[in-house]
Amino acid sequence: MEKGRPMRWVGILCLSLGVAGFGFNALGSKQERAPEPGGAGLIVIDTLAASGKLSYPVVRFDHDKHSKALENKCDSCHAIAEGSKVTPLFKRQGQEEPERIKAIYHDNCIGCHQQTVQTGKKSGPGSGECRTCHAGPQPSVREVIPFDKSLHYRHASSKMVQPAPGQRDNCSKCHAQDTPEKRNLSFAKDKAEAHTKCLACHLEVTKAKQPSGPMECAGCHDAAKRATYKVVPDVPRLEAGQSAAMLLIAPVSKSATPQNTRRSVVPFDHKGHEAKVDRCSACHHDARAYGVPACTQCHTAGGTKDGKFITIEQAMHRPRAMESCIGCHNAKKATPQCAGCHEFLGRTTKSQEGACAKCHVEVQLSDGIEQNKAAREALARELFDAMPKKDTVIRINEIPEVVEIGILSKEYQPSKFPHRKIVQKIAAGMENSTLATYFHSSPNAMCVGCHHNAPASANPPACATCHSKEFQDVDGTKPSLKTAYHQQCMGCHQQMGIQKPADTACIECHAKKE
Amino acid sequence: MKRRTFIGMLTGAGASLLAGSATAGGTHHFTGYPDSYGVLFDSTKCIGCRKCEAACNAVNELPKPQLPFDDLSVLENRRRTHHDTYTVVNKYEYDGKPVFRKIQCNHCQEPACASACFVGAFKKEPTGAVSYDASRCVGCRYCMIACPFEIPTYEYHDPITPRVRKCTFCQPRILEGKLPGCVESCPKGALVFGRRDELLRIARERIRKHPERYVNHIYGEQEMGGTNWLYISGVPFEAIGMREDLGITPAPQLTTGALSVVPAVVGLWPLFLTGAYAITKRKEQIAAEEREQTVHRAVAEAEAEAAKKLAAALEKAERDKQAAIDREVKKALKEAEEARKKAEAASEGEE
Amino acid sequence: MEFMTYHDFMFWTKGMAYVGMGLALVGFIVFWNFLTTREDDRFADKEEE
Amino acid sequence: MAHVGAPSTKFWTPANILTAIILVVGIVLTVKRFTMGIGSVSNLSDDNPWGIWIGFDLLCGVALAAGGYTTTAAVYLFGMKKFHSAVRPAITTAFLGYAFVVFALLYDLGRYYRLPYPLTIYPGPTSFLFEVGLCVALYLTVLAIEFSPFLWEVIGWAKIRHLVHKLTLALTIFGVILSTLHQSSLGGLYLIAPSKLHPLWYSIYLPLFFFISSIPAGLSMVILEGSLSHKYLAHKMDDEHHHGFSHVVLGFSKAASVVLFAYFCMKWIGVAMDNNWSHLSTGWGWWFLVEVLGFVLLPCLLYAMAAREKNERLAFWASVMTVAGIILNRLNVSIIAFNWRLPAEARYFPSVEEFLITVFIVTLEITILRICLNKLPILYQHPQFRDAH
Repeated sequence: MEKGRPMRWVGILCLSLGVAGFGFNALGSKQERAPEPGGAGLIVIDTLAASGKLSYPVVRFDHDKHSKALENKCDSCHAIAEGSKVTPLFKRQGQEEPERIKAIYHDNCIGCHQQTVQTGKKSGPGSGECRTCHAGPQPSVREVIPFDKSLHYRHASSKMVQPAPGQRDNCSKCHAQDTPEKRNLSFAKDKAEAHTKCLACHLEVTKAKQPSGPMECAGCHDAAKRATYKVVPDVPRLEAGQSAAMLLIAPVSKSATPQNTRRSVVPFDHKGHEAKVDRCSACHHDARAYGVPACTQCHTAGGTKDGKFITIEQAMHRPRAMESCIGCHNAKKATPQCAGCHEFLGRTTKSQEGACAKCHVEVQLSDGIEQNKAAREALARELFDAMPKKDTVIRINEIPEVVEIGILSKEYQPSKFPHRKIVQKIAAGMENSTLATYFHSSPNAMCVGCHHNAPASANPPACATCHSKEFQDVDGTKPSLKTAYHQQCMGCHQQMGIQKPADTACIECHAKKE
Repeated sequence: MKRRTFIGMLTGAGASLLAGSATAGGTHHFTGYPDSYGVLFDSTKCIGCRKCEAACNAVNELPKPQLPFDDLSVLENRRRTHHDTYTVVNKYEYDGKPVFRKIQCNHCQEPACASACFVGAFKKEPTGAVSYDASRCVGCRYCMIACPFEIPTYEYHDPITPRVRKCTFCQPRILEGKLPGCVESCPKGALVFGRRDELLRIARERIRKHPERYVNHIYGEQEMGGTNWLYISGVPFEAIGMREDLGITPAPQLTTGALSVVPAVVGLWPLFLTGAYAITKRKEQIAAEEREQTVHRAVAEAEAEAAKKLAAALEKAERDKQAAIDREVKKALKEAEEARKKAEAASEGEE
Repeated sequence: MEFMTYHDFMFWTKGMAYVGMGLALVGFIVFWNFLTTREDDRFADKEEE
Repeated sequence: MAHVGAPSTKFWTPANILTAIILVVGIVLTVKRFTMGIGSVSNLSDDNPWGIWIGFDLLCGVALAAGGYTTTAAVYLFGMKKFHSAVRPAITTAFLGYAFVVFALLYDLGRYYRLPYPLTIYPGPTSFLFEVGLCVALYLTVLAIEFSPFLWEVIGWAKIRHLVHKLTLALTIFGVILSTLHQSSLGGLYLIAPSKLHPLWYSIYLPLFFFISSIPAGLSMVILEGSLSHKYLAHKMDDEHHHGFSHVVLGFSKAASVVLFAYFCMKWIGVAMDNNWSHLSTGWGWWFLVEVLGFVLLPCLLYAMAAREKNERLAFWASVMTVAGIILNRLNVSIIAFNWRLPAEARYFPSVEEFLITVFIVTLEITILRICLNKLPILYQHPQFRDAH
């Protein structure tokens, strides 16, 4: 006995050594693949996670599959309160003990499955098939619904959404505490309330045998599904008592003296901007908490806690905040028509001289104007009309038609650069943009897009004036001529989404030398 | 010599020793050659045209590859440096878009290959290049084990004079005032040559200006104690095959601790071993002495016993002897008496 | 000595350490001899084995 | 060509025929290696510069030749004279082991003819390989001197033999110092590649692991070789060998058991020091457990049982497992867990020719060992010098 045992051990271990050796040879660096995202109705039930460690993975639950099988009978699972308010909780009204919740889920889910099976239909897993439901988390395509202007208009103009008794408009139907005197953009305080509100209304309209909004998850939360819905092209302006033109008055600067009482103001085309954004909260952010306040309510000259200590100056000029003027304009400049030039010029730069004067005007304000809405609107209109207007007419004949570039003549034939065609193409992109026509004040402004670091003129200096052929400058910030050309051409093509020619297709620009 | 002068000299010597050590190890840290050159690679600018590969091949007079350099189909495969290719550009997909990354020797500030080389064939040059001297190389390939970037390659096909091959940073060209071949040929400015600190400044500036375009990290600023080639990228470096888990410890420091034990072993082992030997010997000696003592005692006891016996025997013998003598004497006396009597009788004494 | 890199520094100091190790070993033998020559031949009892 | 074999039996035994075949194949491959380059016979690549020639021939070769210093230290420094009969075989195998490590290295070095460079004109003291080279060279010299008396005895040069004998203590101390250094330095080689070696095997204690594990490796090899020669070369042995061998086996079992236990503990302290626990649940973790439990703890316990129950046969199997464990450990560090991140297709597996060259070198070593054991006074004392120890 004593003799055999060590031998056996040696045998077993040698065998495992061999097997594992081969196994490990194949063991490279493996990466776990994330599971495919499920539909918008896929939700994860992890209610008990809040009360300690889970003994099983979380449950994957396809809500849409269930509501379809139950023919949108919400009350199969959810209690329905007064009216048509659906309780978001499953088979219960409020807080319960963890053990109780567990029992509710197990009894009701499995019970229903079993009953369904008894009626001869196919159904979900029964008891003992734990991991069919407890299958762990899975990502979903679900996303927050962007409630855009078209959607808002379709709701607001629907005859099923009537003003409450004693109200002039139907806003308060959805926006709580909204009155014509005091507007409130707030819709719901959380996800549960939002669902209850939407679904209650949809349910009632359905009951009234009228075409209603979706009842299933995918209907609101699946981008593909939403894309099939009707879009109202020209949504009429939403009248909520706002001025068409506004006068934004900068806070009094510290340098203000009794002699200098002129104030910096911005005549702001509120109506024009309304047309460019999807919803009021695009600028009037945090509407849930604050309604539609004036910017200065939170963002004061010194900053307040409500405004997260962002001053009014920052609130207007933050380069990367979508709620600020500059931030939003920068985002527009990132669109393909603009990005060709602006990506290169730098979206965040303080731009050219006189840029401030594009928006800001210094005026002597009359007394009491700050309290007089109508007077402010009148002054704003006046100032706005007096602002310098566009002049972007390009004089085609002055533009060189083709420019020959021959710096790579050792390897290739000179490249023929279709200069005029390119200028025309860029100009076409700006034609319908109010932003571009307003801010590109001179016809030569767009030349700067390529002929940078030089005064805007019809005869800019040649590229080789600054970019030397041989070498970069000492600190490497100024590229060589070859690099400069390639960066400019390829960079612009890339930003404007021009696929052809490919970056690496040398001979499409530089013909082969025979 | 006066006592005070002597003490003064001692203090001076001590101070100079202290000063000496302060500039060497301990708290001092090494920042590499000032003004050394480097190259900044910007993956957002690289278009994967392989012009750098072609230039490298030409400048270093390497054998022509099977497929020409304008054949971009090779980008579909993951490639590495080879004994006849010091640099390669690889293509990676990120968010469905291609991203390119150039691979070559990073010219570490504290090169692992130089630290590993047991004949000092690798050297960090003041230009920033890590140079290789084939005339010293024994061909152990420990440099290839050590390099965290997996750069050095070997001429396995050569039976007599195989060499380690890697990017030279075009050191001869730099000394002539020219750009490295790859940098010169880059059409897109994805490679910028310059002093390392200047490149760091440029890289930071680019990231600051375009935070949405770049990952906020300069690869090579800290990695493995810093490299002279630096990288900035619009996608995580891990996604373009660059390991982000290398740490910032310079390679030579990985072995410092263990190497410092070596002299300690040489210094102290003789002590322990001769000590062990001495103890062993001493034990043996004590054992031997004890043995000896035991023997002595045994012998002594035996001797004592013997002596006692002897004494007894002697005594007995003596007694016997005495008795005998007495007897004899008596006898003799008696005889003498008789004789005397006889003699008297015969009137003569003959004694 | 001025060292620009940690590697150069180590190259120098470890080189010196190796020279030091050689000297230490030789020195130890000499010292050991000095210490023990007054004793009896230290291999004497070995020979007896 | 293979001039070996027991004198009384026939020369062309199956074992000798196999030896002859391996040696012929080996010589052919040797010619190929030195005329057509390393690449012509091996799977070494730019990603995997070190293969089994380093992982097995060098790392395992040196570890398994540790019997020399452990035995001499035990007998001469720690006064365990009972083990005296083990000294001569241990020195012989150690000397041959190291000589063949150097011989095998010539295959792996690109420019083998420059082997003396690091020790002469271009020292590179920052490298652990320098440290290995220096110590192996010096220790080989020490072993050669320790081995030489066996030759002097055969030739009959009493004076020079006596001189070497006088140096025994100094040589033993030298041997232990040099072995401590290069056994640990072989582990130190991998300290510079934390990014390539799997965390479970990479540790700041690598040099220590290699050193500690070399002790049971050496002891086990003495037991293993002793048992084998006991079986096959008994007619060569004198009485001291016959009778002393049980002492050696059981004494060494006890020593190896204790050291293996310490090594086992250190391995876990290594895991704890780098907080590598999480790796244990991966495939690599299982492999690590196979090594540490199956090839360190198990032989440790087997040795302990053998020592307690005075079971020589069990000690023999424990020594087999220990030797296998050391080989496994060295291969793990140098090949299996090295470059573990590389994709499967870039991983290294030795080529047939590479493997055959290793087999050739081992066979050559064993052949020469057999000649030595047969012709030199190793398993017995030379009659003329019988009492000169």
